[in-house]
Amino acid sequence: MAQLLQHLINGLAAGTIYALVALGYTMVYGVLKLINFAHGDVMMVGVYMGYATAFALGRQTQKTFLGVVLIFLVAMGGCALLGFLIERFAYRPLREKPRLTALITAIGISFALSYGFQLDIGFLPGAAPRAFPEIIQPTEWLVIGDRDVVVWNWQVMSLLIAVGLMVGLQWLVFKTRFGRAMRAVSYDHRVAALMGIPTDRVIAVTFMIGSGLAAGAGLLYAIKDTSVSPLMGLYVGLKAFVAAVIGGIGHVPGAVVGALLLGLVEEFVVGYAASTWRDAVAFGILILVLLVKPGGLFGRVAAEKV
Amino acid sequence: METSSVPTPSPGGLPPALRGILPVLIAVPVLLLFDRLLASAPFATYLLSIMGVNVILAVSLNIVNGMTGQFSIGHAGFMAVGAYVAGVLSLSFKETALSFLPVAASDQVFLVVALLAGGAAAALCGFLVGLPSLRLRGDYLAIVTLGFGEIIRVVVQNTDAFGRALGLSGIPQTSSLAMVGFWVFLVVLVARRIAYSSHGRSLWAIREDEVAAEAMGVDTTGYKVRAFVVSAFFAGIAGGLFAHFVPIINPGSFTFVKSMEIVVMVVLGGLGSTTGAIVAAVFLTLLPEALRSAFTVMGAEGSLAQKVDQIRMPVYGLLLVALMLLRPQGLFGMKEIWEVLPRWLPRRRKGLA
Amino acid sequence: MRRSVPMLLAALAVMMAGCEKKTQPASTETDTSKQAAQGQGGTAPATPPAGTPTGEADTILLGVATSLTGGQATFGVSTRNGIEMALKEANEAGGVKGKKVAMRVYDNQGKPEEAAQAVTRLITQDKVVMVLGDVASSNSLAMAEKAQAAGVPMITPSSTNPSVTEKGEYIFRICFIDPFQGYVMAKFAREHLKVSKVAVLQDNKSAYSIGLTDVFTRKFTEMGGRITSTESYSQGDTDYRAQLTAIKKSQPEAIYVPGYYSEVGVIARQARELGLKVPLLGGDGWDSEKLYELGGSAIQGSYFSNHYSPANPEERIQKFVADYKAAYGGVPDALAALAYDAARVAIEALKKAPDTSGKALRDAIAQTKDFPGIAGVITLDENRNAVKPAVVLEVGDGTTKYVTTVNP
Amino acid sequence: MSPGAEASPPRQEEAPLLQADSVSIQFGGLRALTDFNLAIRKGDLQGLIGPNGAGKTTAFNVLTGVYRPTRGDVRVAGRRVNGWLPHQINHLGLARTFQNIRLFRALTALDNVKVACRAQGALHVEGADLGAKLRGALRNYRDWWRALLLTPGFMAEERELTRQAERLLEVMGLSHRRDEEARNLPYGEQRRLEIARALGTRPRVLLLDEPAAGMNTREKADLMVLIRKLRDDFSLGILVIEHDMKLVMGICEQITVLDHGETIARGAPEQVRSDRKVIEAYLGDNYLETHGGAA
Repeated sequence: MAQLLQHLINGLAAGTIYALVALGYTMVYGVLKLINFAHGDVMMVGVYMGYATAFALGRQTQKTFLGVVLIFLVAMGGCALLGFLIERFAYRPLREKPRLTALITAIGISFALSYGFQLDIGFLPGAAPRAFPEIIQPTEWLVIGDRDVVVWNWQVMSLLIAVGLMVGLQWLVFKTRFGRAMRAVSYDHRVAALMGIPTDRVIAVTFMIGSGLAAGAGLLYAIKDTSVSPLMGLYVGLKAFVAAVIGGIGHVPGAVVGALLLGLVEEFVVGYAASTWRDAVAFGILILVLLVKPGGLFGRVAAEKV
Repeated sequence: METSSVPTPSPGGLPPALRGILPVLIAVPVLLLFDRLLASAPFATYLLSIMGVNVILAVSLNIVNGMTGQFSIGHAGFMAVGAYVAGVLSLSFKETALSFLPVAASDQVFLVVALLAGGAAAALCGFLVGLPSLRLRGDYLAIVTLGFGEIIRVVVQNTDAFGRALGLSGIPQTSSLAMVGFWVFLVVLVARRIAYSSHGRSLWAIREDEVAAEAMGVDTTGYKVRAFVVSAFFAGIAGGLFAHFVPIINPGSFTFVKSMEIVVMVVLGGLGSTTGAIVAAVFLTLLPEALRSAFTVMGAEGSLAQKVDQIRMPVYGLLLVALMLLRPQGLFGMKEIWEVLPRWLPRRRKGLA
Repeated sequence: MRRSVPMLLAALAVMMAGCEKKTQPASTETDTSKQAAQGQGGTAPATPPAGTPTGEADTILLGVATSLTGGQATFGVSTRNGIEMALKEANEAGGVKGKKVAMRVYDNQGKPEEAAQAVTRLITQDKVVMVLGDVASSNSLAMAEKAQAAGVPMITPSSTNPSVTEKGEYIFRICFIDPFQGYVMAKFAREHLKVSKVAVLQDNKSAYSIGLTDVFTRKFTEMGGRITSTESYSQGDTDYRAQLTAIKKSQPEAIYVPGYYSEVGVIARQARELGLKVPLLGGDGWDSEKLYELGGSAIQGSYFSNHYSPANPEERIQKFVADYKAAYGGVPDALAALAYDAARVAIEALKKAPDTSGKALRDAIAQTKDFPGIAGVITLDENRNAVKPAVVLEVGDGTTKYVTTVNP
Repeated sequence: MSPGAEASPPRQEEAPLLQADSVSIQFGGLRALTDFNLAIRKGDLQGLIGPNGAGKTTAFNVLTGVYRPTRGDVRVAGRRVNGWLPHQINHLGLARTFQNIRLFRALTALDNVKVACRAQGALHVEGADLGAKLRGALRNYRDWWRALLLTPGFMAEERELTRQAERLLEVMGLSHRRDEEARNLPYGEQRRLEIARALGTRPRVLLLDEPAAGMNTREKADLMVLIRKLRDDFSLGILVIEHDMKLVMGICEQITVLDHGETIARGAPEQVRSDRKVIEAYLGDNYLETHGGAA
């Protein structure tokens, strides 16, 4: 029983991080109908930014409240900028081209980032994983029995942050002027442009929000698993993408549900079945969901206009 | 590749039954001669073999990604299936030979059988992946093929018969340059003949407009599945060849990164252009080698030459981005080299004048 | 078209008939036919290698192929440094027979096909007389195939999988093998730590880890211990809580984690976080300075088997450690020590051998006996493996403590 | 043709080539088409009109199998084809053009038509019968072998395809564009190429979706003549969606008027023109002004 509870907590903790990354995929897909393969790698860059900031702050300052806020701000801001640059120079010129072109570009950026960061030339960090500093002193938030079940402060914290961000995002999309513009662009960006909506700006801002979210998620991830490596983006990104597709890509609550589902399923497969089959299970679920419900659990397949 | 320039249109005045296989009849002795000439240069042989395998992979992927306009990024998965099936077969028949043939010839027979088995297994996987998932649209298909590649890796890693993480080693090194060349030649021939047949036109039609193709009576799902099967078959063959000259295979050789390398080749060459895929595969295989040699000759021992390997993958990424921005149709677009070159040459001459 | 199907079947039938006929009477000559078969594909070991005559040059070239990029790049870098240091020292001491010894290094990117390509290039293009490498066994296997076929001796400094030297009589190894290392930890756990219940967490992506797990499990059970559970992860993972939670339920007294330092450090942290306080046990894959950074205080008090201890007070070892620190900064890990030893064994063979032909070098290496290496005294047995003791180290605060030596 | 298509007398004459029996389709809550009825026989030339968003193209899509009807049946050549794939329905003899031209843009004009010719000449996988599907698939794989080996039969087939396609280009007056890429053709010629391509599938019923869109008066006049000629030469049944009232009234013998997915009128041109509902729903909507007058 205690074990089950612990698995549940682990799974939720993993799921919330997937969810935050998945939200970025879903948002970008919503406005551009583009699978931003580079999303996970943007996240990785954000984590390295946070890592560098933490170092610059030094051992003492990085643990203060202000220090943590600063680390998050730098990483999220830096990533928003990176997202903006990628959108501006790599995706925008391709907006009217076939969708495949943008997809290939996204894959190219993903490669350039994840492998570029493995170089040890100049400021690039090199391939070896590094320990992420404990910017949040881990303390036990809840202990049941003789440490049978342990819940840590950062687990609660990341859950709260994740939920907060999701609610915020939902509010942004459905209750604000900007959200309305986003939805209009998502529906048909050409028509939206004709209606006087600044399409370029809406898409750019969406990208920036998505990238900033990714950086935040990445930092929570790094705090959780205490290490940073250039390939982390590929792994987490892929899983988050799977989660977004399972939930129905383009659908905000769907992404969250898909991510939590994936986190829990992975946890339980490892905990109770064969841990060696975990990655196969994730993709197996993906394929199954796509076959049964091609639009994902919540998404709808838009009938192609003929 | 040395075989690529053999054009498909066959000369007239031949017995029609012979015409279909004439290029093969010409190619085989040429390849054998080539093989003999390079017998004393193992490195050239190895490099050309790797190049040949890459050409087979690129040309076969081009059938799906280029001609049919689908986007598969799990080609290394099919390659792995072929490599493992052929490898396991060869390992278990290592001690066996055909009584009525000299040993060398019998080895070649076994190699071909193993390759065909690997190809068939890969084709079956292509069918299984293709059948359900081709109903999905482009980007979803991409992710399913990617997932397929990952599942293959997990399966191999958990199967003792496939050597798990260590992989298979001690596979007989029976592959030769002639054998690789022959398959390169075959895949090019098949790709060209498909492209110029009514089947190829149906594939092009699907690439151009799936809805319209369907409305014009093209069984789009069927054609897509068949394109996948043919493509996977040759990827399996490439894997089998790979297994027989490296001659060790392990899951690390067939990752997502390998799939992406093949995609880069196809995109660089031009989606839909067989010769483009060949040129790009040759170029990208030789480029690191050439740079390395250049650095070594220049005396930058070690450091710079190693940087070549380091920066290869990020450069591939940037290359893809730059290509999509500047020349999204790739080197040759949908055209073949002989359709494109004449148009380039006069322009350059004009530019010089 | 329809005609071709029966024809195909007939051809197949003929082939199968031929097959069966051959196997029985041919059983006596399979060996020779196999030999010939391999000779057909590559070059038979009997034929002299292409790169023999390098006499006129005033340097002798050694080939190194190791992984300088990819996940295990640090291992490759250590290997290269160790070899480089040995060559420098040899050249400062006058070289071999008046000639300088140099090396050419290629990166195999951690992939067997690149390793095979690199070694082929070394042998046929650069005409090296001997090949050194690699760390990862699958790469060494690919290299061994090519080196054996070309008749060029190869020494692997640190590939512990037994199958590497089984590739032929030109392939040598100067470290112990996986079965021994697994045995060492099983023995240590039973006799030194006196634990009887151990859980295993293996890296399913690494042949090395799987190999150690198999042997450890067998030996530990033979010695009367019990494996409470076996879980696995994949290299590159960062979240091991699910596995560790499952392990925790089985209440082991120690956890055997025969993986690489890059994952082990994080595993240790998460184990402590979940309230698992038992020591972790591991193998030489742990050996890297990064381990202390990644594991922090969580990894302290854990044990791993290794080839040597940099804390060993013996003078030549301390000199090696000091020299290495001066040249590359940082304490040399076991891979650097082994690479250093391998290069010195190679140089010794070059000195002893009458010429630099593959056969002469092979014979010279095979005679290596009681060679005082940094990582133990090296004597090669008839299977071309070194028979060496292993040390067990305890992880401390940013350093390791020597605990005990286990002899074969 | 005889009016009152819904109550077609049984067995007296052959079944309609294309028939819709109270077909309805719903997207989520939106009823795009309600109780749609239609019957087209050989030699028919019918029109389908209605204001924007009336469901005309939706009707086409249901008939050709792009959408599956929520209720009701579609029959082609007497067979119920609900749930069939578009290419299967096409094989029964139903071909169409598209409102927003959907040519295979990178292929030559000739190849565009050859794709259609070939597909029709290939196989008929009819219905969802598994055995038939397997047989069809096997035959298809054998066809690929023939193409790979360049068998004489295959070569002859290819020549025959080229001949057919060239003839169709000639009929549509496109012979001079034979080797031009479709995307490089002028607009009007692209429209005609689409018709040529549709004819390549050897249809018995042809559905034309706004064939005159974007044409000038003169081209429209030519088109009217051409459509009639096609019907006679190829003995087709034709259904035209058209915005241009003049064109529709000019050539169609029977007209169906849709509004908000419902059939509000049906009959001969004069009948429809004077229908009160039609005028209210359709002609009343500033339509006369914007389109330069119809009647």
